Amino acid sequence: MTLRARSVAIGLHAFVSLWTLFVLVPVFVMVISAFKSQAELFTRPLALPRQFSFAAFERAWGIGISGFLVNSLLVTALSVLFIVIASSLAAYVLARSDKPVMRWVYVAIVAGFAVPLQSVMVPLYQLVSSAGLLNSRLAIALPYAAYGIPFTTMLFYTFFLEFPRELEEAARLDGCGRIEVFFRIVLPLSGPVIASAAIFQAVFNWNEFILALLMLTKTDVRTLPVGIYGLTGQYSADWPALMAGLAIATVPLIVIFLLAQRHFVRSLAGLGK
Amino acid sequence: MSHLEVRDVVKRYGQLTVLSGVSFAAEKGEFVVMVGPSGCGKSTLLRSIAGLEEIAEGSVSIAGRNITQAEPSDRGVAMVFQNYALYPHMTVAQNMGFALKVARRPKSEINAAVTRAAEILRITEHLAKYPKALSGGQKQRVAIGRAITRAPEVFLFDEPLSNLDAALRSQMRIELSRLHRELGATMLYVTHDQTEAMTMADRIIVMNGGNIEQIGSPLELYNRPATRFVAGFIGSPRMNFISAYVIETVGRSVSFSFGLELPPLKLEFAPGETLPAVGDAVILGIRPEALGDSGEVHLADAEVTVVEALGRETLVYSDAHALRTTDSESLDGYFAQLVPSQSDKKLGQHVSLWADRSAFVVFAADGTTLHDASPAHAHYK
Amino acid sequence: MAPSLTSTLGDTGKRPVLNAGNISASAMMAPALILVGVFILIPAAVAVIGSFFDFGMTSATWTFVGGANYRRAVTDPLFWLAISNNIFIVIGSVVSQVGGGAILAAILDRGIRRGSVVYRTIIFMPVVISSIAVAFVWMLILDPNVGPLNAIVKTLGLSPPRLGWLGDPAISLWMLLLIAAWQNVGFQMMLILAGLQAIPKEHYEAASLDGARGLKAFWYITLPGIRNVLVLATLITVIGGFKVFDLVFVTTGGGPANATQVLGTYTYTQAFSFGNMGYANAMAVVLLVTAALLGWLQVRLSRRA
Amino acid sequence: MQFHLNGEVRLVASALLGAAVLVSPVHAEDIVLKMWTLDNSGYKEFIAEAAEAFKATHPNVTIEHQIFPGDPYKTALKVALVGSDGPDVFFNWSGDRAKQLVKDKLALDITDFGNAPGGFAKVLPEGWLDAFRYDGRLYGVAADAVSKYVFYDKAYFAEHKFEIPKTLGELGNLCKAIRKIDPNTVPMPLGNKTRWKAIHWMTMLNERAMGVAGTAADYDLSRPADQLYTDPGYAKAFQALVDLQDAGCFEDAPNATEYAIADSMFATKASPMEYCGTWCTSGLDAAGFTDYGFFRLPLMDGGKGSFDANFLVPEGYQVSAKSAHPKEAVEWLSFLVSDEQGLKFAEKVQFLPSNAKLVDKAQGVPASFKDIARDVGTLKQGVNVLDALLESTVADAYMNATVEVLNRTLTPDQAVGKIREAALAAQAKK
Repeated sequence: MTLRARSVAIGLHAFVSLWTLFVLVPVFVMVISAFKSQAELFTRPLALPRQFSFAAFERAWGIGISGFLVNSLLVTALSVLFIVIASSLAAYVLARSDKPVMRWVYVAIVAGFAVPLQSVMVPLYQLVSSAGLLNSRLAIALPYAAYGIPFTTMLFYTFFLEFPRELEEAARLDGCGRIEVFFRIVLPLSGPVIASAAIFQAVFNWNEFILALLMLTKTDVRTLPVGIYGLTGQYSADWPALMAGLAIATVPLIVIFLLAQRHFVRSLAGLGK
Repeated sequence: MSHLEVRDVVKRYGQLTVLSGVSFAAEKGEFVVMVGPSGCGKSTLLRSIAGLEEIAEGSVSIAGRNITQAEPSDRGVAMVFQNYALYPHMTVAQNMGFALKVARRPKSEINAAVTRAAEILRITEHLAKYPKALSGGQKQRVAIGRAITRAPEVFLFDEPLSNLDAALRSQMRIELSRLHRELGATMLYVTHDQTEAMTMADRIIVMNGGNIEQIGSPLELYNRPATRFVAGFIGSPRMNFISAYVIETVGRSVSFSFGLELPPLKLEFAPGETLPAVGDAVILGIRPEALGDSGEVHLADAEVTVVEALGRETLVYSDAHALRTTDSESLDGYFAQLVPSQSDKKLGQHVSLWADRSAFVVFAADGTTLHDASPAHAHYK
Repeated sequence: MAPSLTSTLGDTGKRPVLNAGNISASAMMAPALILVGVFILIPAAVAVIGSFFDFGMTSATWTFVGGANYRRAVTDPLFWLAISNNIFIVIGSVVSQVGGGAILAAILDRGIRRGSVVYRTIIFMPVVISSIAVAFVWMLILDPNVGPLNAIVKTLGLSPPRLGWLGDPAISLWMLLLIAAWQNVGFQMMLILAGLQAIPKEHYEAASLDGARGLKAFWYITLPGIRNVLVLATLITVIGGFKVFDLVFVTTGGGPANATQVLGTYTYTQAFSFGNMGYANAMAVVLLVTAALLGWLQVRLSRRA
Repeated sequence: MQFHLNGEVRLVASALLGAAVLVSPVHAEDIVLKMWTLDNSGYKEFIAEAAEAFKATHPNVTIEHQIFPGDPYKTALKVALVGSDGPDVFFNWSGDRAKQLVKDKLALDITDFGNAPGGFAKVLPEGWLDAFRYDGRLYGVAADAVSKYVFYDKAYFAEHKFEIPKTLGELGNLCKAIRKIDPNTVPMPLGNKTRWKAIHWMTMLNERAMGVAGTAADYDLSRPADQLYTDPGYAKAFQALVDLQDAGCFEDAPNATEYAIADSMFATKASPMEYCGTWCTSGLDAAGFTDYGFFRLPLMDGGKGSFDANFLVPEGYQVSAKSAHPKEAVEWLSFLVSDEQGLKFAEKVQFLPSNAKLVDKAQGVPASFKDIARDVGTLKQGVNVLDALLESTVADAYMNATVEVLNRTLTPDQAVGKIREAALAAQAKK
């Protein structure tokens, strides 16, 4: 390697390393803050805690984090299930139909992607409320699913366009009806895209805040973000407990991300097509 | 009534007509090959027969049953796809037995059918494998095996060998022919490769632009092409085409001119053949293998420009300067000449192109032959 | 994403599998259509209708006011401030996130051999952290009294902004950009990285045989190769910039004194703090139309590609 | 053109969603009262124990208590009251928010229930009842009030021989003296990032400049438009804030500082003073800091304020107009403000209860709490906080103007101009 190439390489390494460090610092601050007392957190923000105290975790846990965790898992799993089923079915029909009306159906579904949640929050709330679905973990999974469907439908749509049609035709010749083709041939072979969609939507729904704040008002049905937000009271905030709660909510996602990294990457690759 | 009958099938995609009233029939046990350039509608026709495409007009019947509206699986057809279309999530055995499983046939019956098909295709040892563990040739066998287990009235092949390499392809050709003999089944086979068509077919259907140009046995098509298109498409290397016009007709003998400075060519027409009128523009065709150093007619003097030694044969292209071939696909208007031996012709060497009169075929300006030919719609006219 | 409508639906070579008997086709469409219709399209329609009325959050009657809410927006300086803040964030995010993401992706794709996976994993990590968590952590970091950033700046011998990182109207928007970049650069990086890695090696080999290396190869091979991805990344960022809410809501609440108000938060304030639901709906419609136009643009651009 | 939204939405919703999620069956005689409150420390236990005690007289009533964090509560409450699954009784601040709910007929008129035997109206003093009285009718039950004092570090004051300031000028001088000792010591951190800390200051500075009577007609927008917010006292109040800032009282970037950080600066003795609410005592307690004193915000030189007036924000409960059990709901609220529960409330939540008869008996509360309760008892005039009292857009303008004054992007006069503008607009809409 020439000197110039070497110095360029070092420069590139430095740039990436700096950004990586920049990314890590807040996460580091979050984690170490969770082990400090309020006073230590404010007086020695960047230092390691003098002693690792789990008191903040206990306080965070004390407001019912375990329950929030379960609720978040439930709501996320349910909504992701809805999203995958509804989006894959719809995207399949859209990708395989040549009816002009389907073009409009596609536009209608994808248009949902452009609707910002906060612009429809009130009508949405009134709708859910009128239907008597407030404070139901099932109920919140429905709007979550609705907001995940446009994106996921697009994802599936591109996947299905590239899905080898001969397989479906072979199955039709083998005696499968439309639904059978879908469930016996297409879906079993859509593993990667299902994984991608599921992971993406799981991240969104796990972190969703506003709808959960409005619709899950009972303590025992609240999800993690709302529950943690509850650590800031009317006139006071317990920052170490807040950070501990954030850590508890964040670490599972990071672990899932580390485990399922290649699915993320693959779905991003799919997006770019 | 024929085993497979296709009548006046019309297929459109929006404004575009891909099949404009196609009719043909195949007898039971016949191996029919549909051939034509890409986009000619041969695959669409095959898929229409399979029920994978809806047709706008016309009808399809198999074994005397009108199946125009039937579901693909109810038509008594099985199809082998170009890229095999094996289900990646099923083993070879499951792939082959899937149709029977969907039809809820008993396990024993499925097993028996799969075992038998596997034996015929000699893939028994692969039955437990998944498709991704197989070679291209093996995959194609499995795809065929999947068709066999269904015991269809008609086998449909959609360019099944085009993904295989040359050696494997010729091997599979022979194998398919053997299979056809053993099963005695009606087979409809689509390809763009005329060698496959010539070697395997009982009859060939040549398609072009959504129409059937000619139907006939391989040698009929070679010897008596109905149109200039068929003449050009069947036979390799391609036939040489030369533009000419009629300058004189005396009885059944017609003189053609290629231009002022070139000697005219006089051909005899058989009784019953259409005679062109004086002044008509025509296309004369002469196959490369019919051109030689000697013959009844001296066509032109030329200069050798390309020599391709093929081993036993030699393909020579030569430039006749004043006389050029008209086919846009041929090399710079050079004449192709297939010499049935190893040739010592050198580049730049001067040669004379000779041929027998009977080797010429004459096409009217619209491309139809003026000679007797097997008609395109022989069964219905 | 980015499926192009015409290239598929209008494709003459298409082979429909589903053509006869649409009963099961409609049944398959139903769940998605119903969910999207009920929870997105109908509320959106109600918001559009509501934008022509005057009503409070808690009031049961609506008074028709025609286009008054829209006229009010035109003359409301805060509305324009919010829009210009959105545009600032959009432009800043495209530069920092797409630009930064592209640079990081390019480095990780070609420049760095060792540790590439580790880097990209860490850089992507913030994407999975909720905006709420991100906002809280950054609030702590940016605090002018006890925050680490002030400490670092002081250690470097510089003086931090007098009004604080989030308290100075001139700086707070930049801080929001920084936080947004912290969270989203990883996403754009991965997206572009995927695009880069989809470019066949042969193209570079062919180009290098043709004498195109380095910058030329980048210009003639890389850029065209990731054009679609860049369009997508940009549009995701642009739409995200217009829809931004959580981050601003928690970090600055639109402050100091409305300096960081964006359409999302200002709509929220008008709706839930002031109870001007009609006016809030009118602004929501502006946001909605903007987002829809951008979405349409994306479909158009990716179709051409 | 007018029509009802709710009916339409409900129709659409029920038509589209069909079968709703099943609600857990409730026994016919059993009554469940849903109660929403903020998440103040100790609140949960207080309500839980009170609900248990309430069973003695109302065995069929179950209280379902839900707690919320501060800001989101305001939104959640509003949408919930419009919706189907709202609370029967809920926490609210006295002021514009409560008034709005009365205006929109979402809060129930509970005068008659309240005057029934054992009703809260028989128990609470008239002054407390005023907190939720509109047009002579009662729409809520005041449960407690919060006040504000300047808390100070006794040891620090003793060490440097500082006196408690009598005027705002003296307070400024005190700040200067503290800065002289150590320029890095923030004398009294403000923490105005969420904007309510400084509005608390302005609430009291306005009083110190103009007195309660002088501002009332501006606050409720009843003054003629040409005189609205024209009292020079408003600018004077802002100037007082600026003077204190110039004296170095506050941290450098008050608008970027979280209130919690300001609180903890005092709690960790990094700062010797803080203008803090009565709610701060439990936090100081938790931080292990007990050696502090407190004093009312000093008077303004030449101001019309009274030392007998201090910050006092009544908070309480309202009953939803949609509640199916208004009678039980009011009985429950009356129970909550009974003598014994007032004591329990003081002990658990450490806020000043509306019923303070037994507060002196409170156990397990810091000594300062009783001192503060005693001091509050001597007040002659409560000053309600601006962000709860003012019409919401005016309150918002006031908070933003205060932020800008602290940032020095507005002069006091310009700030008052902005507020007057918002007030005129709000008045015109009325």
